[in-house]
Amino acid sequence: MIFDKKTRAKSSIKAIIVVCIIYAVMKILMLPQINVINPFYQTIVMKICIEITLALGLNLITGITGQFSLGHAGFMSVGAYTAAYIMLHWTVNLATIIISALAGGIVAGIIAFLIGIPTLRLRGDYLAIATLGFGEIIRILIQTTDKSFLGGAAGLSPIPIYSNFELVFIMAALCYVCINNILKSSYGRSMVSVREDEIASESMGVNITNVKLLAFVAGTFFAGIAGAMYSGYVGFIQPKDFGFMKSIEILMIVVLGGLGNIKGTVAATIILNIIGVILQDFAEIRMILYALLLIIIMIMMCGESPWIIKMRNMLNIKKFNFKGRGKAGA
Amino acid sequence: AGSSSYKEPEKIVIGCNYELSGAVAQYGQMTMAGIQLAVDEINAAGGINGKQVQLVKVDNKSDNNESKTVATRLATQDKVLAILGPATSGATKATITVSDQYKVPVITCSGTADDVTVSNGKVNAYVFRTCFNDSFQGNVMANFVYNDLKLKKAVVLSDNSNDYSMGLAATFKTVFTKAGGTIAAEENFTAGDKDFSAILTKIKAKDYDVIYLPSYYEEAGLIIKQARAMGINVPICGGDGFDDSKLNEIAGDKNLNNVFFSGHYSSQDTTKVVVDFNKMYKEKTGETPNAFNALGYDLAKFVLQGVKTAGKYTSDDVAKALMNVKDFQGVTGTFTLDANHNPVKSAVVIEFKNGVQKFRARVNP
Amino acid sequence: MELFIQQIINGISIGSIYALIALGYTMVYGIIKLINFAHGDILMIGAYVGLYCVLLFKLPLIPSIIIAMILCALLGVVTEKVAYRPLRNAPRIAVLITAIGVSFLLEYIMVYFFKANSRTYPTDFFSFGSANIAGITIPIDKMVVAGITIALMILVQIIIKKTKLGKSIRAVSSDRDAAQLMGISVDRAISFTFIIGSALAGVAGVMYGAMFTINPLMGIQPGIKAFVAAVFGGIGSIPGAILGGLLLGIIETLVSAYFSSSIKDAVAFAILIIILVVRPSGLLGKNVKEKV
Amino acid sequence: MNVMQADHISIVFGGLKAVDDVTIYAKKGELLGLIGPNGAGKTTIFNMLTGVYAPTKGSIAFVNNSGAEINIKGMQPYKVSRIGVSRTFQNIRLFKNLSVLDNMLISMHKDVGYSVFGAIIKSGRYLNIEKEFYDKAIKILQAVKLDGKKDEYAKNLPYGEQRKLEIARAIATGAEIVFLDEPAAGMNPSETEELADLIQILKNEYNLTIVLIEHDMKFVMKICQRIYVLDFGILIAEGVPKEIKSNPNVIKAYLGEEIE
Amino acid sequence: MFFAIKNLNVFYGVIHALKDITINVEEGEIVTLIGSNGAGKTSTLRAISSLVKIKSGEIIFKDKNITGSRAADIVKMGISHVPEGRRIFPDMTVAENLSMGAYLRKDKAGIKQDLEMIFDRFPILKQREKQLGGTLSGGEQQMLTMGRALMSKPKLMLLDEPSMGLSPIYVQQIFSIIKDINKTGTTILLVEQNANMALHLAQRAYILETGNIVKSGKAQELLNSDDVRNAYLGGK
Ligand SMILES: Nc1ncnc2c1ncn2[C@@H]1O[C@H](COP(=O)(O)OP(=O)(O)OP(=O)(O)O)[C@@H](O)[C@H]1O
Ligand SMILES: Nc1ncnc2c1ncn2[C@@H]1O[C@H](COP(=O)(O)OP(=O)(O)OP(=O)(O)O)[C@@H](O)[C@H]1O
Ligand SMILES: [Mg+2]
Ligand SMILES: [Mg+2]
Repeated sequence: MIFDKKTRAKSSIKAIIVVCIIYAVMKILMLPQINVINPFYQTIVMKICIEITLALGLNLITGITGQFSLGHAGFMSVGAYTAAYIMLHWTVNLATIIISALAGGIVAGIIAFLIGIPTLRLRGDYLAIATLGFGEIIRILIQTTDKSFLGGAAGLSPIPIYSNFELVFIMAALCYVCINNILKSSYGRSMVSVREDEIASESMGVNITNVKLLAFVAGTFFAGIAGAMYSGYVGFIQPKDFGFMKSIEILMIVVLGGLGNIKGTVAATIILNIIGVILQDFAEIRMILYALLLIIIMIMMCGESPWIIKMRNMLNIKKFNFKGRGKAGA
Repeated sequence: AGSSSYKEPEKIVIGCNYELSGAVAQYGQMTMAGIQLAVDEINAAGGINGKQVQLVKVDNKSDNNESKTVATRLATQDKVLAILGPATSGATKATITVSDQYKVPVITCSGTADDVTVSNGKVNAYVFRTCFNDSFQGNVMANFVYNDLKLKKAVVLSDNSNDYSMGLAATFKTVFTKAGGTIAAEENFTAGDKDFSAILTKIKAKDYDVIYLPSYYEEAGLIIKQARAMGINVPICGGDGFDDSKLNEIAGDKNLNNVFFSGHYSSQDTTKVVVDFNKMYKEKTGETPNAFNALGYDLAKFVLQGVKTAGKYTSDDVAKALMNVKDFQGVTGTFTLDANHNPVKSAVVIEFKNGVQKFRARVNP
Repeated sequence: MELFIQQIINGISIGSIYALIALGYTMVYGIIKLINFAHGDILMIGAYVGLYCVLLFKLPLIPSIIIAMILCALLGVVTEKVAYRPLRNAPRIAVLITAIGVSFLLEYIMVYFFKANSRTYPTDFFSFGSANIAGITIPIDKMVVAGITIALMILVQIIIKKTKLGKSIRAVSSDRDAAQLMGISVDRAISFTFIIGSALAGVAGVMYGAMFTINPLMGIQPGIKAFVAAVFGGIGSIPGAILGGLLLGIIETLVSAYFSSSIKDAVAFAILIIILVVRPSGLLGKNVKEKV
Repeated sequence: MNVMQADHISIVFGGLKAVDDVTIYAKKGELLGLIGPNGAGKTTIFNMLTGVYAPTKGSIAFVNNSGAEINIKGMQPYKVSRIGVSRTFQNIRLFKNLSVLDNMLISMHKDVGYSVFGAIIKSGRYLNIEKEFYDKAIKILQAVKLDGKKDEYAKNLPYGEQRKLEIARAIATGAEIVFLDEPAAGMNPSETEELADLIQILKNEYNLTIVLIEHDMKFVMKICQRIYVLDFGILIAEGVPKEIKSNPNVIKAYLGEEIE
Repeated sequence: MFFAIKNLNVFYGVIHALKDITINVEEGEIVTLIGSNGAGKTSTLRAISSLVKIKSGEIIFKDKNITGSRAADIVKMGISHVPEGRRIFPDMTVAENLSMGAYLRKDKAGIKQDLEMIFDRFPILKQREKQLGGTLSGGEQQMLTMGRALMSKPKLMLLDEPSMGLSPIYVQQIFSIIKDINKTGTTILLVEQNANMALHLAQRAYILETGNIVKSGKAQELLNSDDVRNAYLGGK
């Protein structure tokens, strides 16, 4: 645990250096002369950064605080549309880019706040259905708006391409740091306690409504930012991009990375995207292979039959620790 | 991609960015089948300028983001001369920036939204299509209903989750009211709906004499069947989305009376291309071809004709060459691309009589 | 007024289909608490089995349904054994991901072999026309579905509440270890749950397919509707799932009829959320506060 | 001065009067016992006193250390906890998958003095308060001899230590009155004796008022200053251990035989 | 041999919870297993019932090696287990919980008779017949667990702290029930924290310490040993 300013300074500097190194390495690999990360891989890298931001937000809600949400894509769409709307009406420069990203996050957060107050007292699958419902309501409302406002089913285009690698990378890194630091604070601990046992948390003086709301708003704020990044990256958004299956896709990352495990979220996003790229060449059987992989990964990582344990030992993989946070200050 | 040191390739590599899985996999797969047929035929006949054509097929999962990455990949990694697809307007729009950045032509044969080729009044330099756009089809049907069928009160039933459907409906409404007709009611449904009795019950009570139903055959078939079962017998009109033998299966032949749609060609058409295509398709696959199959077939042939005449095998040159393909004779009509990268071709209006398609009128743009 | 009654009948018609699907869904979901993403896909397989019974063997309705039930039950048991059993002690949400995997697998194996195209049953396979009572059209085939749903619900209730098998299933759902200590085989109880749930999906598949159209991805939507209906009615409550399905159908229809069908799903969800806020464990769910 | 005063409280569960017109109080610094047969309503009283259940009738008030009397009617448990009331549970409710230390720190969250933003940037305030929390947690853990296991998962502790951790966690909230529900259950007689000493030490060190439920009479008689006896939701006796031991009603309803 | 455990080893991940344990129980006996918190008593019983995996060792029941049998089959052979922590079925009523105990029995008349017997012994359960198990008080749940196990008419009964959370009267009651069912032919392996009473009741005892058996012998002898008194019986 960090208690004094010197250790804090050290750890902050360490974090900054790590981020810079990752950035520099990526940048070098992207150089046309080296071309290890060619333009195609660059689009994938950007997609990964955006998905990391999204998934970390959901991990805060579902993994860390234990609130099962199936509406994450809906909040992403709020951010995407807010930012796209701003960028379609303003000139593009660094200031407007930052404003639109923040606006995306804030609008998503505000909507989450309003939705959260009545619904976060629901538990488990009841909450899942309520959030699923809100995600769909948001999508349908955007779909029914007048074409001249938010584009209706046809979507908004052409949105200036304002997201670049720097921007999405910084956003993902910031998101990581924020969630990591929240997790290490009393707020993070109270979120985990709500996941573990609501009754006990309440008896220990934790205001569970506030804690859930905080996690929900913070998580959706990041979803909103990711949405803003997304619209500036694809340049075209449509309500159907943010359907129920998109929420499931994000949930999949969070679960595969380990509920509450933020490093795992990053790793899972990268791995799933690599799998996606590799499978692109298997046009017709792509989804069959993907499905099989998904099942096999899950069974291998959390199965408990003797032969699975044997395989796990043989391949030297650790069993999944679903509740990623255990030790103090971890 | 741009090339300073040009080297003639051994093969002609064409990329296919299609919806092979996901929500609209049906359309992607059907188009792909048409494309494959055309390429097989060309390769069997010795290829283009003696070179074999190689297709790089990549699945975009019916996802716009994936469509963009796939296009980037085809352009930069596989270095294709042209990208065929995607099938839907949305997925195509997601690739516009890619086509510009890498100067590779993207040609769709079913992305019908007006702003696929022209956005904000500016033509997208590397995006082309070989199908009608929404405003053309909406226009054709509005005029046909008003002038030929002489019906004045229309109900518009469209799929509000689908931009194709909404696009056609929008033009229809504008043109039809401008001509003097009235829109008695407007109702929406959502792709995937199966039971339409609520909206049909609702419109049944209204005063109208025709239904405009721009939709794909699946929903259209169910709606026609359910409407006829409820005793709604007014004419039902739609767009090229009706053109599939599945419409007959779903709606039932006896319900397919007084049903009209605007399409690319008529299967009764006796021109040689159409007859040959129908015959060959049946031989190869055992199925009757539909609009998507035919559009895909034409797309491949059209683009390869461009490649043939491009002179140099670079994507940029192919893009330029596409504009120079004149009077391409395809199954879905004879056309040349106009300045907006849209084909100038005539539409036909087909009428169903006891489930059989009958040629009714030809409309020139 | 007449119109209103007609719309209510329409709502009940579509609602009874949702209810039939939700019935099978809630068997597995209510008892093992597995959000069975693949349920809709088992329904899809049922629809295809039915289709081929008709196309290849020219079988009539009832035998086709029975064959679909048997094959679906088999499929259900196999997926449970292979995909879910190794994860017995994993968190629920992890099993959910596996279920999504199974769902994709079934969908795309079917896409691979049967293409993504839509198919239809012969029109005379399951159609009874409609009756007209005092100006109200009553679609008989949908009333048949409603009847079958009610009959199956009673059957399932009897199995769960009265038989030894049902007892063992309930005990396993409540506390697995304790159930074992009563001499109950957990594997067997769970297998039976899947058999019943999947067989019900088979019935629903044939009827759904025969009334509408089928394709390999057709299961997604009914799957979600069933999930919603089951939660709406109260997790674990079989009559609740039926009630949830019916209400969902009626709400959707009334919204289409009196507002706009473009927002029917949105309004249906909004109503559902409001009801959940008032009754946090669904319509018929038991709201037992955990004793501390 | 009474720090806790419950007047004429009753609660009904579907027709069953689980607690019927009970009046109890606790003086500052007292160690009270609440005993009675199984199902008498003891845990239910605890649940009402800590805000988990709202009594159907009657009122409950606590006096906090600034001397203000606070009526907890309709208050949520977390608010009740914030006026200095804490508890343990009959069926242990630790945060099983968290470390011993985290279990302690969570119960201090209500006094968190920095903002979320402060946590993100690790402000000076954040550092100070985290240190304060940590030191306080370790101090209490030392008292219950669990400081050596601070990084262990709570679920991996043996039963007896889980009970102790739960008590430590209750104290960490900064409570002035602590309710313990069967703290000695699942302990053997020697362990129970140790626990008795521990509770007394903690009580003195942290200036606590303690109310406990227990079926181990030796334990209760040894440490409780005053005892309430409950039967079928009704208070049947009140007094010092000696009186209770020989009260014929208590013997009949609860003890079965006179002890020692 | 009626019942025996030979060289049993159990691990939880890396924790070696039971180390080479050997215990035997003769037909008709009451044998008790005592030890402080975390010694491994519960783990022993769970291993017998096949609720935890055994690393090595053998379990013999009525001359048959039952190691590795499934939990359900072990119950069928006549071993019934009253688990620690009142594992009743929370969303079933008291009556349903009791009937679950008789899941494997077919003799309707016998079941009815036993039910009467249980209601006789625990009148509270009779009063609460229709109440959901999860809402019972701690002690009521404990009685229900005991009652449920009795409904299966076992040959060998494994009891894990059956007196936990019970009021003094019911502690007496539980011990007298144990004595009674033992008289009618049920063999008992009893885990108890209430070591005093357990040792008074049992014929023989084993003492478990951090996964090892550190002492065993006649209950009476252990009761009189100073070590045991200091470590487990208190009352210095
Ligand atoms: N939520 C509830 N619903 C119905 N009955 C309840 C509920 N909670 C408690 N009861 C009943 O109220 C009575 C009192 O329960 P309580 O848990 O307070 O008993 P207790 O005195 O703590 O007993 P024990 O010593 O056995 O723990 C019991 O008979 C119990 O069955
Ligand atoms: N599921 C588990 N995972 C990891 N460790 C466990 C698990 N269950 C028990 N243990 C550990 O195994 C050891 C033996 O535990 P067991 O529950 O058998 O003890 P016990 O003698 O019954 O104790 P008590 O008197 O507290 O009930 C303890 O150290 C405990 O922490
Ligand atoms: Mg109690
Ligand atoms: Mg134990």
